[in-house]
Amino acid sequence: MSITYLDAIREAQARALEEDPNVFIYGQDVADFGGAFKATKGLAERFPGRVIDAPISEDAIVGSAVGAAIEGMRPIVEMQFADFSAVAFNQIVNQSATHYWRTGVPCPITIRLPSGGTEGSGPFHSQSVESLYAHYPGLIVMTPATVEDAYGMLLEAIRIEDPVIFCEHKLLYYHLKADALPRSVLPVGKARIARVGRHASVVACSAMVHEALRAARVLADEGWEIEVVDLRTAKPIDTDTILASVARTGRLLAVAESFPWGGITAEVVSRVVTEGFHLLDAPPQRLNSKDTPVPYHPNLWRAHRPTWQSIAASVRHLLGL
Amino acid sequence: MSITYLDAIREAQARALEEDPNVFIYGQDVADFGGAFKATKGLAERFPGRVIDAPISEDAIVGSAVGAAIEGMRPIVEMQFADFSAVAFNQIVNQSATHYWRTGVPCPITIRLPSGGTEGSGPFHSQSVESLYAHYPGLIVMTPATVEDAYGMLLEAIRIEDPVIFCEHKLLYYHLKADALPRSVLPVGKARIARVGRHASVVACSAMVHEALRAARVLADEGWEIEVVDLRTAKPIDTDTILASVARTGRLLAVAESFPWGGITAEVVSRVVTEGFHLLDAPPQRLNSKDTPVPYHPNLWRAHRPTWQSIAASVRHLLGL
Amino acid sequence: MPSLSPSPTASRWKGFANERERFLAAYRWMILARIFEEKIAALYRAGKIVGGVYLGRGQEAFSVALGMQLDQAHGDLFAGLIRDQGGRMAFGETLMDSARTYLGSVEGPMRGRDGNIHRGRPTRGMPAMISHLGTMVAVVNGMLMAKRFHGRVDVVGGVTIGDGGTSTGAFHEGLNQAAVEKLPLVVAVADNQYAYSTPTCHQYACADLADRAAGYGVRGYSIDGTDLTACLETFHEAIERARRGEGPQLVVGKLLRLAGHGEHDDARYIPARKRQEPHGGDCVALAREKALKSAWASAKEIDEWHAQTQERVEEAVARAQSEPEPNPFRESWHALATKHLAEGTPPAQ
Amino acid sequence: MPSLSPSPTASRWKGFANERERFLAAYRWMILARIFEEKIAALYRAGKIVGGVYLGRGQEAFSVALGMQLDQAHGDLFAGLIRDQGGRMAFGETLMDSARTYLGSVEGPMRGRDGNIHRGRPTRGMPAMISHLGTMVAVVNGMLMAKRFHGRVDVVGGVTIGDGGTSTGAFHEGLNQAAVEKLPLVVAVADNQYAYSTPTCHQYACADLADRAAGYGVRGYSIDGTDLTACLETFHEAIERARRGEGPQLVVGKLLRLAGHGEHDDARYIPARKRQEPHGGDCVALAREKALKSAWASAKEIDEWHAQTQERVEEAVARAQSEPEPNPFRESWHALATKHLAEGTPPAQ
Ligand SMILES: Cc1ncc(C[n+]2csc(CCOP(=O)(O)OP(=O)(O)O)c2C)c(N)n1
Ligand SMILES: Cc1ncc(C[n+]2csc(CCOP(=O)(O)OP(=O)(O)O)c2C)c(N)n1
Ligand SMILES: [Mg+2]
Ligand SMILES: [Mg+2]
Repeated sequence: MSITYLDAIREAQARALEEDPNVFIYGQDVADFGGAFKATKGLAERFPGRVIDAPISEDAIVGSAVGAAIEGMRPIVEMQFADFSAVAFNQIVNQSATHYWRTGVPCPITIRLPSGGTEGSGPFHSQSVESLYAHYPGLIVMTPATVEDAYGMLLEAIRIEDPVIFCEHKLLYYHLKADALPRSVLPVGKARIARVGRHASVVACSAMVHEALRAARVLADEGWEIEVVDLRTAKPIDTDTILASVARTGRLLAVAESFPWGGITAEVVSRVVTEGFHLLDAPPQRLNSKDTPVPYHPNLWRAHRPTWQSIAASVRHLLGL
Repeated sequence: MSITYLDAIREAQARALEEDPNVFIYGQDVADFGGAFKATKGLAERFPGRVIDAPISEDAIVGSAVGAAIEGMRPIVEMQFADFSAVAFNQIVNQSATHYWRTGVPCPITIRLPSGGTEGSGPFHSQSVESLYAHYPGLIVMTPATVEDAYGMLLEAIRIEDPVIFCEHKLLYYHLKADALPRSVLPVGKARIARVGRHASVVACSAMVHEALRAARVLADEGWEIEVVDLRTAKPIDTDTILASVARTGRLLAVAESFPWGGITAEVVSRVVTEGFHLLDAPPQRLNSKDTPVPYHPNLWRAHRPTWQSIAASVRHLLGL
Repeated sequence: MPSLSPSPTASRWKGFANERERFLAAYRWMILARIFEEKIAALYRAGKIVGGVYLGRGQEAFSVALGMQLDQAHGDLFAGLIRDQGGRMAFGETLMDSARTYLGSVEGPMRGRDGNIHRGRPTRGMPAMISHLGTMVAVVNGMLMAKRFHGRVDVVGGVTIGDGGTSTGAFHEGLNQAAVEKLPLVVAVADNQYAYSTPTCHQYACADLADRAAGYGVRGYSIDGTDLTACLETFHEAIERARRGEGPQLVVGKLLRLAGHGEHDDARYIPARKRQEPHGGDCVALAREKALKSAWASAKEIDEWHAQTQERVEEAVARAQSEPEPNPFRESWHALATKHLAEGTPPAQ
Repeated sequence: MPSLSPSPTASRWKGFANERERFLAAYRWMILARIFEEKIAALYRAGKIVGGVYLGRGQEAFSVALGMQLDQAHGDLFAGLIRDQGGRMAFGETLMDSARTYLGSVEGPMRGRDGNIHRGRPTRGMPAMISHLGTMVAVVNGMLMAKRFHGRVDVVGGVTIGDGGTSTGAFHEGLNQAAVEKLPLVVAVADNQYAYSTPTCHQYACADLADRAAGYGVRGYSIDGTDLTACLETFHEAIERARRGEGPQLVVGKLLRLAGHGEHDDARYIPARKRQEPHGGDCVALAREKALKSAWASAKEIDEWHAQTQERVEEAVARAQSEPEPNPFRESWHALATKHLAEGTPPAQ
């Protein structure tokens, strides 16, 4: 059997629907159609009445998910693209994220965001918004990079008592495959050493983990052992695991697909230097997408985002090569 | 004559209206009423038809400002509170910020955001959102800390060909005073040395500059000379001026009122360590508000935000005291 | 509000023997709301209130008529906004919950974290509003969807909004969502002629906001919001229709805000003549007149209710004032229910 | 579209001598849109298109009737969405602008930065849509407000939306804003029975989206969107009323999307019988029938138009395909017009 990242997301939802009668799915075209990316295919039939098509009203979709959660449900909201969460921004950061803190009543909703850039998708179907939501208190932000994590973390997301922003990368949907669903995964909040090394640490998440791994393989041919840390969650960030890695390597490159100002790379670099300054043998480096909207044409898009080539170049710089 | 920060904002708008017939003001209660904070008081009378009351439709307000800008106008949008920009988020980051890049047609709008915490205002009338908007390509984010800058930078904001997020701090509105309006101010994009020192650099913006200055005065009594850098713009960040300051002091504390994950402090610290690692004599430090919504009760609010006391404590830590 | 005695209780129409009983029950909630808010306004002027003060003066009939006829014990919901002191209390909010949030007691439902008008008890059918107008409609929709998932289709959710709030995208999305899902929702639009200083001509261009009902496929009502009897009858019908499965109901009440937007605002932009125009009256005074004219209560009885209510309010305020304020050192400063995932705590092992 | 000859030109009603002329002009724009989109769809299947492809098949009459009767040279505006190939061209977009964006030429109006359906020329009355539905209404409002500031009250803005897009908060805020400001806006709602796979019963609960007009205080029209004559007459009236200062006009066209949501979608969720039901027909075929029946054009003439159009389309596509793609090394990678303030460049001195 071969299971894709997308299959894993579907299976996690199926299992959650099966295990907990309070779970339901709400979003545009998620019912009979099975969702724009087919992440809910077959679920409406298997779980009648529990997979519901929504009008094009992202604000109301999230608002009603909050209401349902207050009353004990565990809604899974699917946005058609992460970019469209911008019109639900207020309900996410001001309604869902503040609810538990303000009232003491938890708000267990999961918002699934098909994220990240793909060829020819352009400025409004390509965004990586994890940094946006991680900035706000009261949200957990997951950025799974593997089939196993897509499955295990989504199950956890649904079980968690807090709103979870679940950033699934569209580029991984079909191509990333595993042999089987995992029995268990690392606890939420723990980062993963995706590749062991000793010359430099590259910290990344989501699709960038695979670019980093590829860069590490290329550099391995040149004799450099690069450690790759998969953050898994953008919030909380597992600072301890990152620090431990930097303690081993003395060098840090933080990579993310989101825009350069602020965001994950700034947060990771800042934590490492404030808490582990003495561990560093060289100035830490950052690599992000460029400071423009995500371009539509593949020629531009490939130059806009970090790739294994630009990561390898940054690591070489970090190594003083 | 004594001019408050709020007067300066009003006068800048008056002058812009006078100088350029394409300038107009649009927002809730801005016309006859003069705005929730009286920042547009008297302008509707002085400039008939050019100060317009809007319905409670922040999304449409910003969307229409973009449209007007495309056709050559220079709209100033007033949000009643920065927090309400959350419902205009999409039009700000996806419509206004991408317009020039996508089409080559500039989008000169200014969005005035009464920002920051005050006693008893709570989670939805207190937010500092500069980090949010600075993350997105295509926006300029201003955070004036002085009466002079409130005036000079707002005038510049209106003249600039790009969308400007103008974060005015409510706590400064009435209490911050100057003798006269400035004849000129530093160019946009340049930071300001608000106080010269040699033992440590505190980088801050908006109301936090004043907390930092007060902390510096207290520390001066103890014999420490603290340099305070007023960022003035959150985007672009004047990295050169910050680096020059750190080169003098060897120590950096970045302070901001916004939430701790990501944001200005992470960006400032990251830039300094990636570009000026060798300048640092100690691990750089960050100080933000706590990772919860902004509390309503003054007892909690005062503990939530950075203050001169907590800044002084952080600087002492930075100095190894 | 168990401590107020003799006291009307939140109840559906069937709980009242006759029109007189229902009317007087509502009238007494209105008196309570009015007296409580006057006390709060006085405390505000004296600098004793934490945060702003926004009054429902002039809107008590409209607000109470909805809140009182919903049945909290049955599972109904009431989502009030800033001018719903009356409706909140009539629905079942305790006087102490109200007093505590205004006075900054840590015992209040928001524990000092959020403020007076944002208060709520979400698990008791009273969601806690956020400031962003229009957003609570969808929240109530979701609560009703949850009830339906749990087999409860006979509960009704009441949600309130002002004329200004109807201009928000959130309001539109919420009302349309409710209509599509055919939820038992009653939307009460208090068209009080102003949104802060903005008159309705800058807010909408239709003849009556109830004209929006047809566009959503919901039933619309337009009434004089200062007439308690009309309010009671209309909300009664709307609630019963919603409960019977007829879907959302949109009730527009015409009235006038008899105060500033908040107590910091002298509302000089509202011309004095507005009070003489239709819907410009004081619903509490009008209810009193009607009670007297119908011989449902004597002036003496009414005076006694006032006096008793005043006393209860003073008591509640005094008690709230004596309670501790929030202590920053006792705060957890974690925004997550999942404590071990809050930043600053060690990650789970 | 100067290179297409003989060719109808974008013009107001007055520019046409009689009904026949107007009808045939529109019909020929419809043919152009249909043939162009068929070519693009074929190229998509061959893997030659950058990005997705979304067709306006079945909506040409409704779209063209609006676009053609607006007057670009006069200063009118047309804000089309993904199914407005017809309206865009009839308003004044060049065939090369269309072809270039689909084929990734750097010469296109978006220079490879943004894609086919998002294309626009904002300074020529054609704003460039963002994906987020509903948001362009307010943008056009602002353009019309600017024109009014500049003394131009006789220009009209046309904006299109689908049934699904009406559920967005942005659409509501925009339409309400236009009504309050009494702007010369014509809103064309193409109710094509689906939003992606979602039928209208999950989108709205009113009988007809034109029922929303009264709630905004604007004039509403509900027409058969497959009937070119009805579309031409209705939009003509709506545009003239808007131009005369009567405020926003809401025109709802009932029709059926005769394609998948995009070309990646086989639309098997649309039952075949829909095409036999009212409004399920192909407006291009219906226009042809009417032209023949009215003896306004012969089958031979129409065949010639098709052949000529096909040739022009092939030419345009071939030319666009021969043009250079965007080059990342030539990109400025700055999102600001104020170059010296873009991050990465030295600050101003
Ligand atoms: C989205 C949003 N924008 C702005 C505000 C600021 N604000 C608070 S109350 C108010 C006026 C509300 O008017 P209306 O809805 O008519 O209610 P009323 O105050 O008259 O009861 C405004 C503009 C807000 N709360 N939410
Ligand atoms: C706010 C928003 N949410 C979701 C989408 C994704 N999306 C693109 S087109 C579409 C369906 C639109 O349906 P409708 O408005 O009826 O137009 P049609 O495609 O039928 O012409 C959806 C959901 C979007 N573009 N914008
Ligand atoms: Mg009002
Ligand atoms: Mg449609």
